[in-house]
Amino acid sequence: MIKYFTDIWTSITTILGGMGITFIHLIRARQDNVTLQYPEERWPRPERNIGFDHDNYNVIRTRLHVDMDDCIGCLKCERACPVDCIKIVTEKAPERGSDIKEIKHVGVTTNGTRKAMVVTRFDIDMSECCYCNLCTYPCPEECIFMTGGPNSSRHPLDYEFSEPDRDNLIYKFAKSGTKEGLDKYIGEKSAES
Amino acid sequence: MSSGLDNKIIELVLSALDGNMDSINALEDRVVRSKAKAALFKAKKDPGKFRAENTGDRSGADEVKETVTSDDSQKLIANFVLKGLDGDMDSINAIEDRVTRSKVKAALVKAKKSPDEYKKIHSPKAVSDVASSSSEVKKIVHEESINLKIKNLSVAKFPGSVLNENVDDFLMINPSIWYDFAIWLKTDSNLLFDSLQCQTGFDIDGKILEARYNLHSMSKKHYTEVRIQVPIENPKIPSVESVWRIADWFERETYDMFGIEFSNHRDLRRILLPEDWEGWPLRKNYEVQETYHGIVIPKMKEGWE
Amino acid sequence: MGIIRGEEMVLNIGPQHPATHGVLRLQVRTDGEIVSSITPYIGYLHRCFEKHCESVTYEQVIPFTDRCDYLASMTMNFGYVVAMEEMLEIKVNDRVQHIRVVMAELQRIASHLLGLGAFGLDIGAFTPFLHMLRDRERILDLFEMTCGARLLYNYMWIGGLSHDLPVGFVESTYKFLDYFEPKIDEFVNLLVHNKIFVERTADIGVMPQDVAISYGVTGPNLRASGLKWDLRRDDPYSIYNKFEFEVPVGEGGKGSVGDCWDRFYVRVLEMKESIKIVRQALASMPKDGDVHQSLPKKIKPPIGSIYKRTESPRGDLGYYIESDGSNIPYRLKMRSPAFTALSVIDEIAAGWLLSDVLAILGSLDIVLGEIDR
Amino acid sequence: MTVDFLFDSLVSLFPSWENTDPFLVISMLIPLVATFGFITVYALVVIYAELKVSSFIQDKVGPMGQGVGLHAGKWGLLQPIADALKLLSKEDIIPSSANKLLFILAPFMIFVGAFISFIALPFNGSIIVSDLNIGIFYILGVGSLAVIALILAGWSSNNKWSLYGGMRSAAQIISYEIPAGLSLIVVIMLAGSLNMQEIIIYQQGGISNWIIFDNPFMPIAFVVYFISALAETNRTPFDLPESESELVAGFVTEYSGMRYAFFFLSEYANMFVVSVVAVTGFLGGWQSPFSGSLDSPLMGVFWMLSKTAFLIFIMIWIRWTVPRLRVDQLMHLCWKVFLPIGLFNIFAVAIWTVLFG
Repeated sequence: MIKYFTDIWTSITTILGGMGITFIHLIRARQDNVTLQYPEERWPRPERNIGFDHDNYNVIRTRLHVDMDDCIGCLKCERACPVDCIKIVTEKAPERGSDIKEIKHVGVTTNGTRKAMVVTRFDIDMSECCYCNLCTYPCPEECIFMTGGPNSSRHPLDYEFSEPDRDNLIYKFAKSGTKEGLDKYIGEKSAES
Repeated sequence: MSSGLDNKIIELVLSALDGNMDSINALEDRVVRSKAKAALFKAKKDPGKFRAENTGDRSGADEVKETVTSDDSQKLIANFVLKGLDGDMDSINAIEDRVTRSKVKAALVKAKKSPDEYKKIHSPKAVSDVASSSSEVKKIVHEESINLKIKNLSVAKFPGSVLNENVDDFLMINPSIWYDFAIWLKTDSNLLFDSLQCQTGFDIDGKILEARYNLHSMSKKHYTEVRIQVPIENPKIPSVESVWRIADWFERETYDMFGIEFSNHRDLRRILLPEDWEGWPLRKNYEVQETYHGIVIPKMKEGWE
Repeated sequence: MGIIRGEEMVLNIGPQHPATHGVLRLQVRTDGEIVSSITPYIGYLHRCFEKHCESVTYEQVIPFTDRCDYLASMTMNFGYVVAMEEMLEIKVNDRVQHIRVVMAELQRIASHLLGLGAFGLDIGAFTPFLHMLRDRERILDLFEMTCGARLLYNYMWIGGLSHDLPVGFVESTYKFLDYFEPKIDEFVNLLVHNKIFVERTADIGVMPQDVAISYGVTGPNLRASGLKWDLRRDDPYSIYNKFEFEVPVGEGGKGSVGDCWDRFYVRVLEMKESIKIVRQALASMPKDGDVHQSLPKKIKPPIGSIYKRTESPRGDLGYYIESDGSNIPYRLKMRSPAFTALSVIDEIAAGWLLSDVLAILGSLDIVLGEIDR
Repeated sequence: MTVDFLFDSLVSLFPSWENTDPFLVISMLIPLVATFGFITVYALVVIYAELKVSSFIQDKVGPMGQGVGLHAGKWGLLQPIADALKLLSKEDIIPSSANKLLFILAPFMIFVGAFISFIALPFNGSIIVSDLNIGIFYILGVGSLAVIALILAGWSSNNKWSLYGGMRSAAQIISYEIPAGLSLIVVIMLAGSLNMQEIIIYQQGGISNWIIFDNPFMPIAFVVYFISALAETNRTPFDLPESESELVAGFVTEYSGMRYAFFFLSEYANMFVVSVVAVTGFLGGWQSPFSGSLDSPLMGVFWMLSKTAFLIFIMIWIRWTVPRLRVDQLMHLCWKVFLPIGLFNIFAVAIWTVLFG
């Protein structure tokens, strides 16, 4: 019998206690609010300061981007990818380290490496990418990276990249017509000599 | 044993099957009552099976007897081997039972490799030593590794069960005695492996399938690994699902992935893959099906290669 | 008075059901509201983790471990790298170890937060769930700050970490812990002692200790059954032996030992212990030390196998790795704690009402990604 | 504003008309249309309140509009309208194996049950569709119509979850009628009438004359009635029939679009009905809490609506705080807690009235 009434008593007190807590939240809604009005307010970038100049230092995982002018075609990123979403095809450059204006090929990277390869195909299937960041570490030229992050002045934070067609999610970074242009260039060269 | 129910509930259910529902309804404890009722529902589907299973459970003494007799025959063999080692081959040849005779001879060949050790283990005197001075044994056992301890202990009960010489990392067990060995591992007061941590299969170069059991004792805090090899053509291993209940799902998974058949498993179905999946995916020679239910499985995505 | 027996009905809870925490199908036989047997059907989320691992290199396995238990990716990474480091005999420096412990414990809090919140949701309390998610977001912010990802981190590497801690991480973590500790008490007052919640969980789905051990149930579920078994204490890996913490066990505070309420409350207490560990680890963390110092150039473990267990938020997470000397695992088996936890459901939930089955399922805190792998 | 009043005024306006049947129809239609409009507007308001209160409790701000687009209007005021439009324009699906007739019938029946309860609700001294002399009894009676509709919905969907929901709700609503009725019997004993207006008039004279403060047992009766009312309207913690984490959506699992909207609407309408009954029976109805002041007819409407709104707010508040009960605990609460308390209350109030009344 005593248990009967203590049960009723604990029911009332605990439920009222819970209602008190929710009421505090109710009246403090303005201060406690944690949500954002999404299309107007974007999720802020986390404050990450690693303590040195970090123009290329990237931790934010949004979509992959490749600086083709710096890519030397070493295939390290392709090998690092656990889901095989990167596909690179390279051709031997006729002359190591020299620009080929016809196909907008830049011979020397910003790090000063002279390129021996011309990348004719650099496709990344973003629909398969698992955002593991593994491809960005082995890159000797730091030319493949995730956009956003500390260098977002160059590449703004973007996590909305929906596409109406799946094929649009295969990003083709190699400059269009590189293969044909290169063949033509080599043909002309051999014709000259 | 089989359904893991309390004896009390089993008794209640058995009495209820005979028509005595009052004993269940009179139960005070709500938990037990509902459990008993649930068990009754299950049991009523096939009362005969339930009775057989659970009354068999209580008469488990019979099984023990059987193992004792086999133990006796092993002792007999050991006796003969000892005689043989001393040069008395006649007594072995005089054994009438052909099976025993061949067993003795096989054991003798093995024993001749290291006759001293065999004598040490199997001479009646040594056995009694182990039994009498258990505290001393414990001290020794503490120094040696748990695998070695299991091996040494098992020789008396299951001679020839541990197949590998070097037991630093694991114990290779003879599949035919695995079920009894598992019960012994779980119940022996020196071992008490009450928890099966992990069970998995291996495909060794497409010829041998191996099941590995990682055992752990929650009370003794020691750990061992047991391996069992079977040929890939006829992969059959006794199920230990009734020893460690989790082996139920682990063995189903191993069956699912490797096709190792666990005999006496009550419900050996595929667990992760659909029932009608073809092949055993984690075998090294597995090839992906061409179609599944008429859907062609793409090897490479379109527009990629 | 006999039982009124109706016709037995087969009910499929799932694969699409709000309370199954993923895609799980429970085939339930019911008589009215009373459930007489439960048959779980799993595999709807099977992604061939183990088969995948046989075709990728050792370091490429890590992103796949993330995706197994997507609510506790850090501890998934942790278990794998600890196993691999033991195999390769790599010693990592103290700073890496401390950072790993901090991350793993923060992840444990985050995982328990979601587990507790979702359990509340199964019982019908919606508000605690969102409060839990709100606090979990702050932990995810800390992770995003560290490694850029919010859910699937690929943060711990064999022999190191992908990034060092950013400037200000330690302060932010302290700030979070100070903020979070009172929130646990608020949560306890809001839900844990609520009479309706107690009625729904106390004495429900009691898991006796021997059943739990026999079914290989580990982690908080086993501890709730009264066994003090925590790999961080009993088989310390990494540097857990440096820290002082309690291993909370179920004491049957509102009912009997090993009921749903105990499983729930053990997790609440574990969050407090995790906070303690994080504080100690942050305080004793060495300032210098390169997180990439001991990254091996080539990962080719010697021929052999290893079975290494670590304590994930859901229990003993074991990796069985067999190496044939190449840079690709010959076989990699993950022993997932939720797999064993789910297998016990028929044993402890049969005989209860339909609502209780879902409460028990919630209390086991399963993650289907890890069960199906 | 009763039907009789309308009819009389129409007759007196057109005294030359011999046949008064059209007047009767018109005088019945006008209040019905007005009631329907009121329910719709009220539902939109309560849906908005529910969204906002739940959001605030959960540290969110709920539907908001800001910036250029004003997505849901200022403070999200347009959100319920958008919800309503969405429900109305959704595809209407009838499962192929459902019992079509009953499936279509159920949402209308449940709405009719809630709708005809509005006939006896007093908004002030004169605004009442029909001042029935058995008003409170009538509301309890037609409130039970919902049970039939819920069983129909659950059974005709041909879905196991729906069936569970239907059976649970039937058991629940029928059971909780009893403690609710017992609590109201105490009120009727004090007021000596079943007429809603007379019960309100009995409480004339300020807050101290309200029935809830009449004697020490009345607060208990009020709480019992209020919780039973929660159960009757299938609100958390008694939302077992439609508990989303157990029964997916219970009896409304198979309903979509317009038909679902009817269930939704009638749930909120029922909330209003039970709140008005609680206000009438315990909180002085449309009477001002301050004796003699602020009691014009218009203020009567205000007092009625604000008191009702307060109770509805408490319902929402409870919903977002507590978990859900289990079905046997629900019955335990009804038959082993509320029923004894209700009976004891009748006894105690009777003695109290004899001794001190």
